[in-house]
Amino acid sequence: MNRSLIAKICTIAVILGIAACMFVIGRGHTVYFDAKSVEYNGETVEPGYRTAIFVNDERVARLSAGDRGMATCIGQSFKFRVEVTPEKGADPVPYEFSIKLPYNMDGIVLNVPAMIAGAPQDVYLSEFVSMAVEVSTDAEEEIITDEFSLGDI
Amino acid sequence: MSKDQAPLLEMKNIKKDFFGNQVLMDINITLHEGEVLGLVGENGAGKSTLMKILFGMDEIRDTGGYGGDVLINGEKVNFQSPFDALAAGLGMVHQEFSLIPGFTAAENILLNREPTKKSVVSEVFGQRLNILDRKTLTDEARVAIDKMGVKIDDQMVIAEMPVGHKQFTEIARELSNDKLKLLILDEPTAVLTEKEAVALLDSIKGMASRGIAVIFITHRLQEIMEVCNRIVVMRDGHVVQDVPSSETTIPEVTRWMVGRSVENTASKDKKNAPEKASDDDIIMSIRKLWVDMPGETVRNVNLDVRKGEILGIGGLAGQGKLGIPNGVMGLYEAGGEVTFMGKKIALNAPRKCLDSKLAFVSEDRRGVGLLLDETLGWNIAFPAMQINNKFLKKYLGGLVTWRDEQAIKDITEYYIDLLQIKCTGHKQKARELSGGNQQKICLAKTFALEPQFLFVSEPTRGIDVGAKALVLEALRKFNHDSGVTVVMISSELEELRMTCDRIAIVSGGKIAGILPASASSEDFGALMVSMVK
Amino acid sequence: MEQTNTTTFMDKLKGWAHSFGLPRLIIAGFLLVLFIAAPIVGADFWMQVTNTINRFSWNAIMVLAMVPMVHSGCGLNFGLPLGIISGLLGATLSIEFGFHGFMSFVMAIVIATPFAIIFGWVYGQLLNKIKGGEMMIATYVGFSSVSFMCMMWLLLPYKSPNMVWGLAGKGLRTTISLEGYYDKALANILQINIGKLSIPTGAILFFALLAFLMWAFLHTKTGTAMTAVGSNPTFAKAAGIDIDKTRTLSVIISTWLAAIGILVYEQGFGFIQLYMAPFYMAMPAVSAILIGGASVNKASITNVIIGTILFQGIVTMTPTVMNNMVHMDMSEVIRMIASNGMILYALTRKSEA
Amino acid sequence: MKKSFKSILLDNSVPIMFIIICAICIPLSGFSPTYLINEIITRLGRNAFLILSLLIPIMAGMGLNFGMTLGAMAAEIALIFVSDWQIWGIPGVVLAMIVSIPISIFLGWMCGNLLNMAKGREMVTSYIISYFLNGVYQLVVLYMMGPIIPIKHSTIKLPRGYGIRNTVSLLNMRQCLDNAWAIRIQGVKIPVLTLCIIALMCLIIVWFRRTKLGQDMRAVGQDMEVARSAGIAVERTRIISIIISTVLAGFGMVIYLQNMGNISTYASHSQIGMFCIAALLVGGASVDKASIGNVFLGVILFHLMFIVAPKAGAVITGDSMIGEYFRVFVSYAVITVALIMYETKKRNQKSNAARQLQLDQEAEEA
Repeated sequence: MNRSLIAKICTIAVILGIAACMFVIGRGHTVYFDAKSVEYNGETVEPGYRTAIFVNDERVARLSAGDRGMATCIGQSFKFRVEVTPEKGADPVPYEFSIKLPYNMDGIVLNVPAMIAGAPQDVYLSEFVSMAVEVSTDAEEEIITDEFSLGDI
Repeated sequence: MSKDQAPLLEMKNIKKDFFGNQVLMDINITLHEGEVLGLVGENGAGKSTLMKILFGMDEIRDTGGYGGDVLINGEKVNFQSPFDALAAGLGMVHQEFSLIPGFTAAENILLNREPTKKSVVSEVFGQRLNILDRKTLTDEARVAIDKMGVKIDDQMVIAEMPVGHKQFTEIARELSNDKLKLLILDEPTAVLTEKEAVALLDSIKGMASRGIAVIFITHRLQEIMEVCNRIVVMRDGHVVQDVPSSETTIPEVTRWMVGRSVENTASKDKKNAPEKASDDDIIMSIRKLWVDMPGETVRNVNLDVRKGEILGIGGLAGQGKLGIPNGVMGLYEAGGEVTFMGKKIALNAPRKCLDSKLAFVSEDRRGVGLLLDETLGWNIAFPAMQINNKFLKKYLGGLVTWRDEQAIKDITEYYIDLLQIKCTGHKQKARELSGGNQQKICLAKTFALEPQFLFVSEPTRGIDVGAKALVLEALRKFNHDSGVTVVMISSELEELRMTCDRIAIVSGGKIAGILPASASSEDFGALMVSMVK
Repeated sequence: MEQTNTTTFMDKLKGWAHSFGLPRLIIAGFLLVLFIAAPIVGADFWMQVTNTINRFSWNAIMVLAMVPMVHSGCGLNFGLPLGIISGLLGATLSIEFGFHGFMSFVMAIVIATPFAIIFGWVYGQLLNKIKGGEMMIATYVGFSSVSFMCMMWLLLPYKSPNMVWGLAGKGLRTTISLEGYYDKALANILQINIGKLSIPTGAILFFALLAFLMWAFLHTKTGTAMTAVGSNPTFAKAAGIDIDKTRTLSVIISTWLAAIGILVYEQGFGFIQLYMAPFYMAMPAVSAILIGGASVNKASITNVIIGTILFQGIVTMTPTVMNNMVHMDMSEVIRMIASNGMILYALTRKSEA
Repeated sequence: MKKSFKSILLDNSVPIMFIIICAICIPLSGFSPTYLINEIITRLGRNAFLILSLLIPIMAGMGLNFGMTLGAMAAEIALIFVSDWQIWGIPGVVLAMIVSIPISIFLGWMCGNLLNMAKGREMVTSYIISYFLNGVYQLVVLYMMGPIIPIKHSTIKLPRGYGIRNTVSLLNMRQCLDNAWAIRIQGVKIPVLTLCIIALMCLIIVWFRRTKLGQDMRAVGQDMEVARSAGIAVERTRIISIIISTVLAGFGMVIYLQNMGNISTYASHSQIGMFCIAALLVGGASVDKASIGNVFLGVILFHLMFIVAPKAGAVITGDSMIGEYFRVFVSYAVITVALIMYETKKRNQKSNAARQLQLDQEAEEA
């Protein structure tokens, strides 16, 4: 085997390696936060009066009880901070979470009260199933193969 | 140069035929290191075929290879491509430049042999992604230029160079090959000014003194005499002479070049015949004609053609004999004055010439002479239809002019019979005919025009012997029976001497002289090389 | 014995296929399959035939417009939109001047003619300056002129309420209905109806007339010269033909035919389409003539007729047959691949370099 | 040799014309300088890479590569996959580029082979190839994606179950390159990373010109026969140049689409070749000569015209469509003019030889 062939194989391997790496670190997830009551260990865990979710120090959702918020995450390790205001006017209580998201789920629902209560993953995490799949009611889309579009470039 | 070791190049009993047409026979040439060999001969003598054999050109192999042996340093070689020859230390400078116009001299000298530096990327994607080492490139080019001994600017772009420098760049390219042992120069001085030519000759001497053998092909015998150790004269595929240059003279070489045993057959009947015409009856006079025909440039030609004669125009290839008819007939850009039967003929306007009853059979049969994809009928009738309104039917009081297929068929069949054209009928496509028959179609086409004056350019080029005689006979007959003045241009002197009354020789784009057909070969030969440019 | 027979037959078939060209064979075969498949999958066969004939009558003249320029060696006229614009000017001006019915069609032709001659002449002069690069530049001349006219349709002071935007009161609409003008002006002449089959005799006769005139022209002295120019320009020059003039003439004829072609198309279609509509009209015409057996430098009336029938046959048949068969309308894609593939095939054939 | 003022003017007539058009239109349009600069920089980041992909075939003498559309198609297919795989952000962009490489190489190889069969009319052939492959692309994307090529997400699939929707959203990688390291100077957003990638590409092109392959390409571009006789593999070199161009066009298209934030599945690529070529020509390039400078000047002038023309047209004529049509017209007209100038230049060079001969003879007589 000559050098150049080895070099070529190495290059292709490196590129494939990068691609594989991208698959892992670039996998996007949509994370939904539920501030809903949940049954855990026979008890009902109630959400606080108001739950604020922070990802990268940016508030992505401010949820009243029963609300659902949303954030996106690239990669599988997801860190976020929750500030729960138990009663109206009370001081918020901060919690930090760092979880591993399952790779094959596009949409993930996290139940915040359950997480705060320290429930295991199968309790607080569930897959989000898009309703659009079943309700594909939108009319047959017309395919525009317009060849002289004046669109923006 | 010690003679006891094997000679650098030895060609033994080289034979070559193109489809049964023997072009080289028993060629034996030896060449030693540092020797300069002058190779002379008329066009078609076989010089270039010989060189092609030496270089292993595809053309030779595609046409059935060659006979005999080529030995280099005593070892038999058979190059599969010019690159093999190059690797073995052979170099050749062709007549046509093979240079990239937008590159500098240095870049051209080392074209595709550029020194490069390795890089990481080239490990992966191959050698071609090596970076050019411009400094080494320039240095190596300079070395090659120095070897040549002629000063040219290595950083100058080819497109901006005078032609002479382009030629030197070509030579330097061959010299940059370190293994170079044998350099072949094909008419290198053709494009050089006098001063440059002298410089080149000096450089050849310099190369020889460094042990490089040179084969020098040229029509300028003076130069041959000056630099060559030996002279090889070729004629009709044979080596007729191989002598040291010190033992011969220019007139002798000229005689060897053109001299043929056919001296007596030449215009047997013409010798006794009285001159058909005299200078009192000039049908066409050409003054100060220049023609920009690539490779056949005409410069300042003055020529008078007598009424009713057959005038031959001869000369070596590339000297401009073909430019004269092409210029007069408006196919290439021309300037000057042409008077025909007392009237001036507009140049660069083919229609005007044809309307004045001039006609032209082009040397470029396939390119200019024929509609290859049309029928023979079309080919023969077309010019006459367009110029003389023949083969047309008129309808609606002349408003509609309709092609008369019947008349076209008749005329075509008439000429097929007359010129014994071998074909399947008047509907055959011109492309399908053989060269000789195509040539006859070209003649028929012009005959149908009923001209008073006919230019015929290279009428026998590339056709077999039988057809040759027929074509020449047809021309003579046409001249004799219809009283048409014919100017025939040909590279084959013998053919001119057999057919023509007078022969003008073109050299260096100019008329070098006009001789009767009965003049001796040496006289013609001397004229041919007199002003070679 | 039988063996030899079959081989010779096969050889013959091969030779014939070779001269006919493989892509052409595929397209013809495809159309044949469509025709056979049509009744099987439940498409109305005579309806399909009627459609094909109709579309033939709309498009044939634009395909015919390719012939003169191919003959004079200018290559395929990708600049067809220029002629179409002359036709559109004729059409809109005829309506603007208040002509109705069949008269509006005649006047459209009359008005379009001077435009076609002027545009064709200018275009011809341009093509003479750029011999060798005709096709690419023709394409872009077509595009530029169409986009230029887009501005003009908005700016020119057209007034006819049938043509301008209702609200603004100026600027031409993108589609103008020809009802009351020359809708089916030719098609209705001598129309034959046999059951479901209907033949627009008038339009076909009109094409036949133009095709005959074209055929006749190619048999005249000038027409012969044009063919010679295309076949070997140097030969023609040596025979005293003014090449530039001949080429210009061919361009003018081609442009004029394109103008007439679009008018005939409109009378069949029933609408005038403005703005970007002429943009890609050259492509179908170019590929139609190539499918018919023409090459970059050879074309005949037969090529036009065969090509238009094959091309339009495919365009009309594929959607219905495909839809009935697999419930998938792939016609647009097939048309695109077939027509552009045909042009590509013609461009890359070595013999035509 | 010093060029006369007139010849400089003539050589640069297209950029000068555009400067004049822009100079007239900018005040009429009434856009603020900040807005214009912002737009120009956005478009520079968006388009420059695509236009750079045109340079190499020009170097190899194959003219304007209308076949760059093939690269754009490859990129779109790659992006459709990546968005179906839900790979977001910069990793998505990188992955899309990697996925586009094999598709681009295959298409480029095919295109190069076809162009070798049509020497002397590369441009019109590459132009038709782009149409032909647009048909094939639609066949693949409209009919084969879904049943044959697995596409999971219904958000990009047509409701009928096969084929891709008209628009594929790239919301999750929208401007991810542009926003990384982006800085704002007085309200002007500068997409530093994108510009760095473009600068890197320019360096690579400069480097490439200095390689043996680059030198070979220039040689092939100027005289195929000479190059062949010197032992350069002409056909192979030409194919390589088209492959490189296609791959680069694919990368460029990924950059372009991440900035746009969505793919118009059936329209994005169709006009991209034309606009890129027009921009390059506006920058003063010609069919046989183009530099990196031409690319940047071209992007700036062409897009400046593109931004201001509709508004200016509306101000002049009172109809906003006029400006829209005007800019389309100008794009086509620029290409037309450039092609005409190229062809006439070729012919002029031939007739100059005759002039010289006449002068020589006159000189000789004098």
